[in-house]
This record gives sequence, structure tokens and C-alpha cells, in this order.
Amino acid sequence: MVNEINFDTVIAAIEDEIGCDCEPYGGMINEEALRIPVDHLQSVIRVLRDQFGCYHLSTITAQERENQPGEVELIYHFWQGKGISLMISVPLESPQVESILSLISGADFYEREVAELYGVTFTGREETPPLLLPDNWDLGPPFIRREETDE
Amino acid sequence: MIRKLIEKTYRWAQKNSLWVIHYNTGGCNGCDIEILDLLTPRYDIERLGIIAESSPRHADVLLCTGPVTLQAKDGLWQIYAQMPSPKWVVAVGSCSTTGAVFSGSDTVLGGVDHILPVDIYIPGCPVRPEGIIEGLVQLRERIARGE
Amino acid sequence: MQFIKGLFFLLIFPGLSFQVVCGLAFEWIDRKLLARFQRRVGPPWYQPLADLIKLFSKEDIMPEGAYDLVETLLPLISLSAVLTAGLYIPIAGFTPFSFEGDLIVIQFLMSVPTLAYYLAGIASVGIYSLLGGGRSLLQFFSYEVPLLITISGPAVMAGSWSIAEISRSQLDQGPFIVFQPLGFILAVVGLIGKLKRDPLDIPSASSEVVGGSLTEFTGAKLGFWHLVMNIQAVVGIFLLANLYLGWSNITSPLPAIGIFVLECLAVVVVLSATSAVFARLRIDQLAGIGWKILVPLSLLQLGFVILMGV
Amino acid sequence: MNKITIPIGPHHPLLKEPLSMKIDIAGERVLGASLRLGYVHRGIEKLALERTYVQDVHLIERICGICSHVHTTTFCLAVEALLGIEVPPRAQYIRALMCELERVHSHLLWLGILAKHVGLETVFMHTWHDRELALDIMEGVSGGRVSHAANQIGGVRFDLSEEQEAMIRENVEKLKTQVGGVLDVIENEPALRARTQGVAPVSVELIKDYCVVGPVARASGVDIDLRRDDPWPPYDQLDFKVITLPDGDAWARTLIRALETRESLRLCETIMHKMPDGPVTVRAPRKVPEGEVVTRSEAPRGEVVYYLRSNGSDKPARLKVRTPTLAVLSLLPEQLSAIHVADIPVVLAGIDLCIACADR
Repeated sequence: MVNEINFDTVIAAIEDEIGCDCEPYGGMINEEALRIPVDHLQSVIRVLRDQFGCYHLSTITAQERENQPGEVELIYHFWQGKGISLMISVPLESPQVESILSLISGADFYEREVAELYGVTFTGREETPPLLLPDNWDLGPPFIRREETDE
Repeated sequence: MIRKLIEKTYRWAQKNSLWVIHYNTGGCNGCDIEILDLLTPRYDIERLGIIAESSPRHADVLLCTGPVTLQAKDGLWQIYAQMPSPKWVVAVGSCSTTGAVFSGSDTVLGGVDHILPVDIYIPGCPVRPEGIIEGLVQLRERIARGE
Repeated sequence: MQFIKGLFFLLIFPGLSFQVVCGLAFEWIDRKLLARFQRRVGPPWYQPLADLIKLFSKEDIMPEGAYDLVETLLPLISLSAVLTAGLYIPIAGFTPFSFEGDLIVIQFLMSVPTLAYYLAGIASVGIYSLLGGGRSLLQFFSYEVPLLITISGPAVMAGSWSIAEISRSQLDQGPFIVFQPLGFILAVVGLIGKLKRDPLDIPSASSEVVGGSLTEFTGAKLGFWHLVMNIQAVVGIFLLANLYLGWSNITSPLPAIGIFVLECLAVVVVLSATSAVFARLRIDQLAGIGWKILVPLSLLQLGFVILMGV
Repeated sequence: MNKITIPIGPHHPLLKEPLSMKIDIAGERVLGASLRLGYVHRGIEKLALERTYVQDVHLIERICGICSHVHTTTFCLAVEALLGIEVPPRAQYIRALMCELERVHSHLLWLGILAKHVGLETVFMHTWHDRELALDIMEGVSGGRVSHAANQIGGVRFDLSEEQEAMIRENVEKLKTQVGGVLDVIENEPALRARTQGVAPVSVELIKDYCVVGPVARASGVDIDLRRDDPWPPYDQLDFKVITLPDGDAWARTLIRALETRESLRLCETIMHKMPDGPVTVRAPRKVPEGEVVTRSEAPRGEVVYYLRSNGSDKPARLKVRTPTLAVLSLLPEQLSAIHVADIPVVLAGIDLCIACADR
């Protein structure tokens, strides 16, 4: 049986790990979401995995919110009995995120998909050929192309 | 006179022995499992002399399923080029006929007739095994008539 | 006169047309039986004929870089080898050409298509043909040795290397299958390996090497290859029927033919059943079984025959 | 030994759907493999943003032909959670019934294809002949053999009459006996065991590192099953056994799917037994209030994750679909290294690839 985690103890553990406080984001149904600064991503995932045994990364969702223009938001969905998500946001012009491939090798396809569809570059991993988009695709990341989709 | 007789026997042989190869160019594999269903006991197309082949060199009929995605486009063309003539193309399912529910996406070209000359269109999403058999039977009659 | 008789033997009776008809009939019976095992209806009677004619009507494509002269000659060479092998086999006791030692000649002629299959794999320069050709040779060694040893069992019992002599000697000693049941089973396994049929169709397994050596063949050449496979099967079945089931030459020609046809059908049923039931082995498993089980068993069988005979 | 690379190209008899793999081998040993997806990428997540929720149900159903019902169920659960409406219990039970029938038909389909690749044509024919019964039930109930259009936002599109329920019970009974036949073929068919036993074993650490889900994870002893761990309504009232096997090789992956088929059939019976009466659907407004939701459910191949964000209009603002095959595919290069060339079909078929799911 998968042991349930109490979300408050998770927040407490993360906060004393990375020093600054991070407020939980209540808007997501069925999931406990937590907004964390970009550069602490790796250490937070290490905390989740070592202290709480939460190893299962379901997927990485990338999106743009209307009320946060000029920013791409990445949500790392973990699962341990119930869903836990880590939310980070990066500037739209030069989206840079540190790859978590060293921690979770299962994240490879999710990172490559986000890189192709949203143009987010993941540092710390070798260059890989396109995963989903066709080889001769020259129209740029489909979700970012604002001008084509409106015509 | 002899020429006509040979032509007639060739046409009879081609009608009764259609070797089929199947290629999915981006569909949801609903039609693919229905094509595989044709081999199973309930529908059994071997009684019509139709066998599923694995190499394009041995095949006469190309069964395409799915809307043609940009990535699968040249693979489709390669297979069609490898098949020895006389060869026929059958578009199975609404996706390969017109691109159906996926038309309008940036990575989808639409129906198979954007690339290959199609002989028989079989609509349906997913198409029923009886529909595919009906399409193949009409193809046989068309071969017998010599188109 | 002798020339016309020879021509008749060569082209009509035990020669070309008889074997082609038998080959097509075998393919139909085999596919029909296989279908019935799988609860299916199976193809109509004229299906093998339609397949053959259709293949001849197809365009002939040659992958560039392949040696096309070699590729056209290979099927013809193996076809002629198999047809000549069919001449020496007595059919229901009747055999125009029979000489001492024709059992060895038949074994050699029956192995020519396997080597031609390997060369065809090399000649048509595809990756799958190379793989398929290589596997057919690997498989050749693991079934050919036990087959040769078991085939010599009946020869030792009959005291002669001519098939006609062997099948005639079964009149007084009774059919050899009674004395050598293990030999019959090993011969069937060897035949399945030689024909590359289902349990041992590793060289032409569609899920691993697409079409094996024949991936690049189209049209008439492919038709010839199918013909070679069928006639090789027919010759193999006639061989087994004569060596192990000797009832066919007991009485006058008419019932002998009936019994001979029944024997061949029995062997065909055995072949189809094994192809419907068993799964395909890996090439190294086959080599392991070949040398660890088949060869010792056939040696055991031969030793038993020699001891019993003396 | 010189190293050559075999391209398992977009078209190969081993693959029902296009996937290109470069496998480099030395002699008969496989060294490594690299994957290239994208042949079936139709950009469904982008298409979904241009259509209303009602139209999206039909689009989502065409992500994958084999597990179409699980996709629409998860999507409808997401929208219903945003709308805050309660689906009547009878609709939930019908949804669970269709999910389990789809698992039966998907596993039987896969068992047949594995037997076909191992050379057992007869088992392929018999398994697929039995599978027709499951398709008959789904067709009798919803009118569609493969994609059934069973779900709509707020409930299910059809109700079960008396004869339909009798037909379901009778066919499920017949299926149980026939699946029993398939099971003992798999358990004591020597050639099948010889080809799959000890092939490409996967350790528990590898499963956890690659976040693998579904039967492949359960075959290696990792005990996760969303129907029990994170259930949506009817599954919390149903009791069923989650099967795990210790050794995690190709044979365990075969056996686990056969056992799961039998378990699903037993589950179908309890569902039919506990099926309450009442309405089958409830009216759902067209515009969805603003909000985000993540729903998960257990598809035949593992955990399906849907993230949906709405902005108050009748079109979704963002939809993210994660299908189980994507998680299992990342394990493939790892599994393929250090196996025999002749084992490639067994390993490839062992993962039950659904490329249409993976590419979206």
C-alpha cells in the first residue's frame, strides 16, 4: 500500500531545506500544489524523494497563464497516494531550467516534449534530436507561435 | 488472340490473390486493430485469397490508416515506391480518407490522397471489418473489369 | 523411342508437371489444414495456382546494387535441383531411374535450395536479407546432421542405398516406422528444418527479419522460390513415405497408389499439426537442441538399428 | 565483432504503428537502441484548445483506439470536478464496467500479438476469437466496437436494459472459460516459456527510477494500481486483487496480463451485481467556471494523467495528457541493451506499445 503524506510536514521540510518560505497554491483540485523558486528545484525534489519516498514523477506540464504575461510556468506533478505538484515559472524570452535527469531518469521524455512544444531549454543534459515534432519542422514551438494561430 | 487470353488469366489471378500490406500514417490504431481482426476466425479474409504480407516487395494492395502526419509522409511514399506494379491503394477509415477529426492540426496533412493515388475509400471511424471486406471485394471486381 | 520415353519421364510423369501439381496441392492442403486448426475457413482450392500466376504477372524490381544475374539464376538452379531429386523417388512402387546410392544424391540435391537461399540473401543487399541468409546457414547445421544420420537408419536395415530397394525390402520386414519410431520423428524434425516451416522458420520469421532472404524478391523470381519451397516439401514427403511407411508396394498398382496417397496425406497432417502447435525457437536454442538432443538421439537410433540388424 | 545498426523503421511487421528505432548489435547481441517518436503526433493538446468541451470529448476519444474509453472518462471526470456536479451512481458503474471491458479486450489483443510474434499463430487466432465476445458486449451496449462514445460530460450516453444486462452476464461467463484456456497455454506451453523466461528482467530500482507504471511495473513487484490507490467513485466500493509478480521478466509481463484479464472479468461480474438503478446522466452547463484540476485513472497500460485548466469560457485554456506508454517507453532502451537479437520481438511486444497514446 502507498503511504499517505501529510502535506504540511512536506512544506515544513522543504522550507527549512531551502531557507525561503514558499506559499502553497490552493487553486488545483485533487492536488496539493506548491510554488517554489526556480533555482531550488533540484534540492526540493531531493527532499521529496529522500525524506518522503515520493519518487514517482507523473509528468511536467508547461503553460502560459493570462494573468502572468511573459512567463512560462512549469508544473512538476508527483504522486504518492495523492498528487503533489511543484510550480516554477521562467521568463518567456529566455526560458532556462536545470534538467532533473540526474535525479529522475524517467523525466527524459517529459523534458524533451516541453522543450519542443514550448521552447524551454533544459541545461545540464546533452542535445537530443526532436521527439514529437517532425524532422523538417521550422515553425518554432507550436504553443508559443502567437501570430500564426490567430489568423 | 493469345495476348487477350494471357491478359484474362493474369487478371483472374490478380483478382483472386491480393496480398495486402498495412501502414499506419498517424491514426489512433482503431482501424489498425480492425484490419488485424480480418485475419481472425470470425472474418477470415484468407477465404478470399487475401493474405497479410510483411514486405512491400511481396504486396499488391497498400492499406493506409490514419491522417498523414508530416513525419510519416515520406515513409508512406517509400513503401508505395517499393511495391511492384500493378498495385492499388485503399484508404481505410475516415482519417485516411479526409483527415477527419484531426484535420486543421499543424502537423497533419489530411487524407492519403494528398500523396498517393487512392483506388478505394472506406469511410468509418473506426471502420468495421465488414466495411473493409466490402471495400476489398469492390477492389476485386474493379480488377476483374480491368481498371 | 528411348528419347521420347525419357522426355515423357522428364517432363510429364515423375518430372516437372506432376511435381508442380503435387506442390500446389500440398500448399493448398497445408494452408487449409492450418486454417482448420485455427477455426478458420481457409483458402479456396485454386488459391496456390492464382498466387503463382499473379506472381508471374507482377513487375520485376531489382534493388540497385544487387547482383541481378545471380538473383535470377538462383531460383532456377534450386528449382532444377529439386526437380531432379524428385525423379529418383519411387512413387507407389514405380520408379524409372533408380540406382544404388540415389539416397545420397537426393540428400545433396535437397540441400541445394538452402545454400541458394543463403546466396540469395547475400546477393540482394538488404540488411534483412543478410540476416535471414545468415540464419538459414546457422539453422542448416543444426538439423542436417541428425537428418542424415536418421535417414541412414532404414538404409542399414535394408542393406542398400537405393530408395527403391529400401521400400521394396519393407515388404518382408514390415514398415520401418514400427522398428524405428524415433527415427521417423527425427526425420520429420529434420524435414521441418529443411523446409523452414513454422516451428523452425527462423530464417523467414516475418517479425524478426521481415521476409528473410526473399525480402527483395518480386514477381516471377518470388514465384519460382515459392514453387521451390513447395516441390521441396513434396519430395521430402515422398522420401519419408518411402523410407518409413512401406505398405505402398505390397500389391498391384491400383491399391498401391491409394495407400501411397494416404501415407503422404498422413505425413502432411503431421507437418501441419506441428506448424500449428509449436512456437518458433531462438537460433541459439535451436543450435543447442540440435547438437545436445537431436544428434545423440539419432546416433542412439542408428546404433540400435545396427545392433538389431546383425 | 563489427557493430551494425538495424533500423526498425517506421514500417516493420513487428509494429502496428510507426516508430523508428536504431538498434546497434554486435553479432547476435544487442548493445543499445535509440527511439524516434513523432510519426503519430497530431498535436491533440493544441487542437483541444480550439474546440468546446463537448467537441473535445470526441477528439479525446481518438487519441488511442484501444483505450479510448479510459481517456474520455478521465477527461469527463476533470470537467465534472471543475463544474462541481455529481454524476449519478448508475452512470459511474456503467463507466467502470466499460473501463474493465476495455482492459479485457486490450489485454487479450496484446496476448494474441505476443503469441503471433513468438510464432504461435494458433494462439493468436484463438485469443482474438475470444476477444470478439468482449467487443460484442461493447457493441451491443454502445453501438461501437472500438470507440464507443459512451461518455458525455455529466454521465453516460446510454442505459442498460434487461436483455443487455443478461447478454453482458452471459458473455462475461463465456469469456471467463475461454480466458482460462488462454491462461493455461501461457502457464504451461514449454516453447512460450522458453522464449520469454528470464528475458530482459527489470529490477524494482529501474522501475522507480524511470517512473514506470501499469502491468510492466506490477510484473516487477511494484504494487501500484490507481483503481485502488487513487480510485474514482465506483472503484472505492469494489474489492479486487491487485496482482504483482516478483521476477519482472518477459514471462512475468505475459502472465500478469493474463491474470489481470481474469481479475477484470471477475470485477465486471461484481459491477453487474452491484449496479444501482437511477438516472444515467445529469445536465451540465456549457461554460466551465475558472479553475484547474488533475485527474488520474488506470488505463490498460497504466496511469493516465489529465491536467485541465479552464478560463470560464466553453473552451479549455490548457489541457495536458500524459499516457502510460510514454513512461514505459523511456525504459525501452534500458531493456533492449544486453539481450539477444531474436528476443527483440518478445521485449518490444512485452511492453504493449500504444504509439498513438505516446505521441498524442
